[in-house]
Amino acid sequence: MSQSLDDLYREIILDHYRSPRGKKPLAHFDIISDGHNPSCGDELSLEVEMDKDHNTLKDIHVDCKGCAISTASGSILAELIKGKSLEEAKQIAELVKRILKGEEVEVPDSLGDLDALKGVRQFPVRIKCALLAWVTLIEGLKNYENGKGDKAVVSTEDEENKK
Amino acid sequence: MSQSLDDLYREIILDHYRSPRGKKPLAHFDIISDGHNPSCGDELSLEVEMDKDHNTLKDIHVDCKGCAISTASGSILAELIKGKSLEEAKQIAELVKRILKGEEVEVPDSLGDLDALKGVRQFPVRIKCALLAWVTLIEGLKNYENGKGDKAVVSTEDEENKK
Amino acid sequence: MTSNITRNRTAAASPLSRFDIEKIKADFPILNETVNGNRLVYLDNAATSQKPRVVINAIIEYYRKTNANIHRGLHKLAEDATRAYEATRAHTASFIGGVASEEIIFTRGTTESINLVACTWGEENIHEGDEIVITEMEHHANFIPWFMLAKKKKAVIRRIPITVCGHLDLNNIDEIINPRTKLVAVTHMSNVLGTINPIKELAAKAHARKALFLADGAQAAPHLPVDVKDLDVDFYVFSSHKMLGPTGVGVLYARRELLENMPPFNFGGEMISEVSFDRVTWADIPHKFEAGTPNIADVVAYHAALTYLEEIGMENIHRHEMELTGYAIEKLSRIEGIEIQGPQDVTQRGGAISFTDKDLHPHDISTFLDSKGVAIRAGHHCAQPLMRVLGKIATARASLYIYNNEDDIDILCNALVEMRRYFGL
Amino acid sequence: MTSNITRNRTAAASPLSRFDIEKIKADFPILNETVNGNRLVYLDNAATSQKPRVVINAIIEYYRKTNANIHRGLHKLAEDATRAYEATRAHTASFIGGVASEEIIFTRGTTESINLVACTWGEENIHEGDEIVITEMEHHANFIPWFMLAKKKKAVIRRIPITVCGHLDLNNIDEIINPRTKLVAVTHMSNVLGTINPIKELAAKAHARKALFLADGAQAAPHLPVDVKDLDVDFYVFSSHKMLGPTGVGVLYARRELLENMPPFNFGGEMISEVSFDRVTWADIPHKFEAGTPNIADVVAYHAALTYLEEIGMENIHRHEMELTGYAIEKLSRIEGIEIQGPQDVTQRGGAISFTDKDLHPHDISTFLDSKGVAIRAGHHCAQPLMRVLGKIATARASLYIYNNEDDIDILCNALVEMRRYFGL
Ligand SMILES: Cc1ncc(COP(=O)(O)O)c(C=O)c1O
Ligand SMILES: Cc1ncc(COP(=O)(O)O)c(C=O)c1O
Repeated sequence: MSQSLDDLYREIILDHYRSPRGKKPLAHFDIISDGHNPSCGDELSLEVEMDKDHNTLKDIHVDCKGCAISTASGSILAELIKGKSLEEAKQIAELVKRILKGEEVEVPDSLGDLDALKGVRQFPVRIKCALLAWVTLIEGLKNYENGKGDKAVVSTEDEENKK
Repeated sequence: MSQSLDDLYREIILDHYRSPRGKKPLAHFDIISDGHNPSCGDELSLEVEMDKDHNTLKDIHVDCKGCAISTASGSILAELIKGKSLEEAKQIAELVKRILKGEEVEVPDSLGDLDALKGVRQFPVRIKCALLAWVTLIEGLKNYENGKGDKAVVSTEDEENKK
Repeated sequence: MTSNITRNRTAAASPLSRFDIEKIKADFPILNETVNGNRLVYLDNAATSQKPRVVINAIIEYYRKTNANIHRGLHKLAEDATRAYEATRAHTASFIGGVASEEIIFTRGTTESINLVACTWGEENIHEGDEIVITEMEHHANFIPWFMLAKKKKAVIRRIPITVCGHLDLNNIDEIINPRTKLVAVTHMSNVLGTINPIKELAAKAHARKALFLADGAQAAPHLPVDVKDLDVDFYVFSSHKMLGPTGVGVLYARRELLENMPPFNFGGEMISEVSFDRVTWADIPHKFEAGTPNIADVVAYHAALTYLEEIGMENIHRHEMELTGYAIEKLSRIEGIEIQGPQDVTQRGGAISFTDKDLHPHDISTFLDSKGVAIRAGHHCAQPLMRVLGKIATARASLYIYNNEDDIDILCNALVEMRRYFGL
Repeated sequence: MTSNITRNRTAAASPLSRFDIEKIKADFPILNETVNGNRLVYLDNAATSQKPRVVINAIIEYYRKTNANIHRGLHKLAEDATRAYEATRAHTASFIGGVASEEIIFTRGTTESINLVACTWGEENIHEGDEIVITEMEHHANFIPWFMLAKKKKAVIRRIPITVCGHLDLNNIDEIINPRTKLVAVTHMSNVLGTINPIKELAAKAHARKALFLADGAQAAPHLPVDVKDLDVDFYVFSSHKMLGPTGVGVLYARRELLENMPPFNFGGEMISEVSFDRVTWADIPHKFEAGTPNIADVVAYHAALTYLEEIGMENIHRHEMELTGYAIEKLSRIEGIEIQGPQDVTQRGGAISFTDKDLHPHDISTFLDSKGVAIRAGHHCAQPLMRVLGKIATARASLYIYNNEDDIDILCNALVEMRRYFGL
């Protein structure tokens, strides 16, 4: 099953892990959200700067203290979400959740890197790692839309709670 | 192992069970003691009339609501203890306890029926049944010697407690 | 063995042939054992059941191929063990009528399940003057936890009496279950009388008073189809060891909202989300209630027991036991001196058959039967309050399961006849 | 497997040959399994140990020949089962230094043993302002029960800090254990750092303050000779599953006077003497603390685990693990990027070896090692407070037992070297 190890750590994942996107902290941001995964201790912090239209995610910063999977997943998020509208961002996050739940979903070419997350499904305990960045994003966006300026805080355990 | 069944229910035991001695309630008694075995519900009540010398167990009545073993053991007690001195009675009761604990003891001919209780040792859960009458007697004698006129009450569980 | 009591049915016509008892017997290695020189006739199933080969093998397999600690491990064994453990949870959830997996908590047994409810839900919801309703036929496990809780909280225990036939006496039920009632806790099937109680009806009465309902399924889950949603109970508890599974595994079913609001029971690993020196947050259900390393191997093997039962079919098991109970009651009641406790109508009772002999103490009965290889139980069956109600110090109890047949009953009855001769009666 | 790190001893000179590891390995069926195409190298023993054939067979034998419910039965199976169950109790009592059988209570595991003490002794003896002393290296099982008890009783938790080397820092011990102290609860061996704590010394300090002492022996009882009388502890707790025995069995040792004065834990069958609708009296110890049907089969089989350990000899086991731990620490510390937690001196520590990689997260380490058939654990090891003290979010942990040898360590180390290459480090 070294094959499935390569399936988990696909080249794309390792690439994102080694040089994560969105590393640079933002000077200004409109959304800040902290996520963590209590069962393994991973912590992830996410900042988003919104465009003047209050609808486009202009820039994004992801800071992840975690494993290769959570780091890569956060990096993929930073890359794909940048420049997207609120609605698009939420749709992508939901798509990731469906992928990780094991649903058979087509990944559009434009979101190609998400395909790399499919390998995680064979490693049930690692799914929370891959989810971390995305549930943190969802919580941050929700807060923003509700007009709350405060920091969103989420844990992957809460997420599971709602399943 | 029907052989060991016959060992438990020896002829002497069955004889005592079918026609228990000491059945007749006493008109006067100086000692009254109640014993019970909570784990199986057996109840035994014992009355002793003392001689004028305050030392001889002149007459004895045993009323047992229990199994063949506790009934027979009570009947053997009634037969053997009648006419004995306080000291002798206590010694016999201690001898029975030692027999039932599995110690190798010689039973004097005069106490021959006690030998029949040896078969009980192969049936660990029945040992309490055989003990019931004797611990009830011991408690009653103790009470009498301490000059307490009140009823003694004992349970085989307490007895085990002290082991 | 020849029968000295005329058999009232020919083997060919026996409806017991609906499933093949010989084949089932062969699945249970212990039934080939001899006891005191006789083939073992095991009629102590209400105490614990025997285990089919598939269950024993599941334990072996687990320790030979999978054994690891669960839920936190990232290696293959740990993942396999976790999956197997959680698969039993899902299976248990479907076995009792298709509830959610998270609504199933694994405990050591029925006793611990009830204590869990008393220490968590009970501790928070029972207050001074509240009433807890039980029945006169409860096992100590479904009486003492409530008795002690009531004592601590200055609450009141009310009890539903029984009729002379061994049914619950529901004449005053609307006075017993009243607006002060907070919980009604009733055994689904009595381990002494065999009585099957009207759980659905009683649960509805409890709910009409806004009380919760706990059913003790220790004797029912092994023998009847159980659908906790249809019964509409709030808590349902039972033990693996009485239903072909290993010892050391019990089940607590409770509705999700209840579990979510209940505080944890034991504290330790696996049941927390986050811990610092000043703050602790609990894991989600069901894990919140399973502190420490659980009885992994036996939970995994319990799966095989459930599968085995389902393959035979709970309806078929129930029917077989009804028929065999009828046969046993009929034969037993023809024996001089023997008196049977509990309902005689087999549609209203299960196969735990208590009886007494007018001359002999149950202990002597049990010891004698054992010498013939027949295992029954004698005593108060952990139901001392019921014994007082019945006016008995103890009873003898023969209790049936899927591997028992008419032969076993014949051997029991013949031995009882022989016993009376042996004791010169 | 060829080693890319020079072996510093030749096999012939190895003191590990003191007992025959190959022979021992052969006793454990699971060690023949392959995982992801490689021979299983099981180094997750601090989570749970594997089981030798004799233990597995004891379970099979029990279910095939003896299975019955205990303590009340008068038939042969019930008597045999009771005898076997009680024989394990006697064996456990002798295993920890020859205490009385009644001083041994069977539970589900260490976690339940500690909860039992907190809910019974703790509930009655801890009051507002009292202090409970624990250490920074406790497993959640020996922290959360005391934390919750202290919260409920408005008592205070004091903690003994650790030094940078992973020992207890005893500099302020006479201030931490003080006249307000009612209980000191300390792990005998840390499941994260491997540290062996000075239990005897600490118990003496507790007793000097009239406080009681509980030692968490979950990691010590499997690996060291333990004599609770010599250590002079009041409570000692451990789990069968970490010492070659089945899951679902734990032990609480407590001094007789303590047990006699403690109220019961769970309520139900087997733990009572007499019950009426108005009054309940408890059975004697140990039964008072074992409500309901216990995990009979696994308690019976635990006997075989104790015998197996004793046949090898706890002194020999300790010596073997000391040597192998030394070998492992030496090899691990030579790998670029790997940092070992806890004491380096093998005379002061056991074989639970936590390490981190300066670049890789423990989860990735564990997943990678698994692909090579090497089972270790990654995470907080149910010791989140300790992780905060160490400033780590998680560690990787390799933990040794009697069946591990230098080959296993070599495979681990080679895999770690390969791992860094794989991740391009
Ligand atoms: C009706 C009933 N309730 C509860 C119990 C207790 O079950 P356990 O001993 O498995 O905890 C039993 C079994 O003895 C029972 O028959
Ligand atoms: C030091 C220590 N204490 C307590 C425990 C809890 O043991 P169990 O899970 O068997 O209850 C463990 C094992 O994980 C441990 O290592």
